[in-house]
Amino acid sequence: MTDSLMDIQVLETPLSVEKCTAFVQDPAAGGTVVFVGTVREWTKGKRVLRLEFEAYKPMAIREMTKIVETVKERWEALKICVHHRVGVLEIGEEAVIIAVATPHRKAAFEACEYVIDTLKQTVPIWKKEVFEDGEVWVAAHP
Amino acid sequence: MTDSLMDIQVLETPLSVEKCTAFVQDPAAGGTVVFVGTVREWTKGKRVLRLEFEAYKPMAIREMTKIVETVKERWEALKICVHHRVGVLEIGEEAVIIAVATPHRKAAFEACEYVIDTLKQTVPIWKKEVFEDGEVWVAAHP
Amino acid sequence: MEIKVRAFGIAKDILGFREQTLSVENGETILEFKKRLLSQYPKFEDLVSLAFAVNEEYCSEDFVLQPLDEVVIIPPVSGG
Amino acid sequence: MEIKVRAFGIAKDILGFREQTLSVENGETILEFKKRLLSQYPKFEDLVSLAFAVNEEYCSEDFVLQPLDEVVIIPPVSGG
Repeated sequence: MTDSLMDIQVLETPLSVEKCTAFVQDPAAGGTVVFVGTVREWTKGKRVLRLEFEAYKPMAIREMTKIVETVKERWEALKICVHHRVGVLEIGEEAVIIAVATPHRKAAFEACEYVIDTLKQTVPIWKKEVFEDGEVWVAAHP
Repeated sequence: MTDSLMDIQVLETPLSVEKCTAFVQDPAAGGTVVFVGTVREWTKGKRVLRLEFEAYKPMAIREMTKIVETVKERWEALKICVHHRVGVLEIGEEAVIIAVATPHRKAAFEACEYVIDTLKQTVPIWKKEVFEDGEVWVAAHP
Repeated sequence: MEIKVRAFGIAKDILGFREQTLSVENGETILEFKKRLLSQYPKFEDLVSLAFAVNEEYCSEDFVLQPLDEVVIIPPVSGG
Repeated sequence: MEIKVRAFGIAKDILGFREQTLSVENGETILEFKKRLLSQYPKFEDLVSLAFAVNEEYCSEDFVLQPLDEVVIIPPVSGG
């Protein structure tokens, strides 16, 4: 889902902070907030070798678009970019980048945090942590 | 002021979101939040031609270091980068980039917002807006 | 009637398939479908949540399935 | 005694200099220095705030100036 004001993608290739930030640049923007979610090496004391993400892609794009529409209305965001990676990710690689530009900075912080919080709750994407001795679908079990 | 955990600079050259984000990457980071402050084209209905920033550089670095030390303690930030540009800036150029990496994302949002809010209050840097018909030192007068 | 079932994440591992055509009762609701799924694959009981989507939208438990609907089984999401 | 005065931003415009050596009373405080500044350059009254730094640190109004101190005049900051 991409137009001149929003760029929402699920990608199999490495993400770029530069690209996402550049997309949301706007002469009316006073603040841009970017969230970068990377693959952590340790989770609950166990070493993660790599992560595997899968997405129900068309619905993921739809759900992300809903979030972005809410943000545009509620925080008067000028431009928003959400890029989520899928496939196998190594430690330190970017899994998600969210960039939001608003006329005033407070709104950009709130809006960007809303996007990542809501994305984690509603967007059909799944993450499997691969350890030396097994693998776990994150958040599946209590 | 630069060591392996913080990178604080006042620069006369263009800033790089990529560099600031790369600096704070850490295998223990679960979330990185980046604030980018750009030069806005319009302020109170008037068109801005360009901005001029000047800094009392050694003290600016000192004050930014204090802010960063607070952030490291209060939010257990892993790595922090603050780059502030000085000199003449055109519309859309980055004036400041702040990147904060923390183990959990909520802290990164709070810490990054704290840095920009406090920087705007305490760091001796001054911004002059240049219009077609004059110029104004921002925030100088009530 | 027949419906198409797709599964992602741990749901795919529990079912042992990613995509399959299944026979269900005419006019079966999502709730009835879910109950049958849980009794046939008790491991679904252990999950934090279990949602369903039809036509790329989450659907409520009283949603009535139509022939050839594609039902997507959505275990707890964990993107980001 | 002599002190060095540096000014930035609008303070520099009001004073008409960026850096100058000035004579002040021995043992003058920042408050006394500030009062003299305000009476000599009334435009400082119009500013939202006026702070002073010595040795790269903000200093309070009861700070006692020493010979050769560098006093930096800090009008309202507007970085970011």
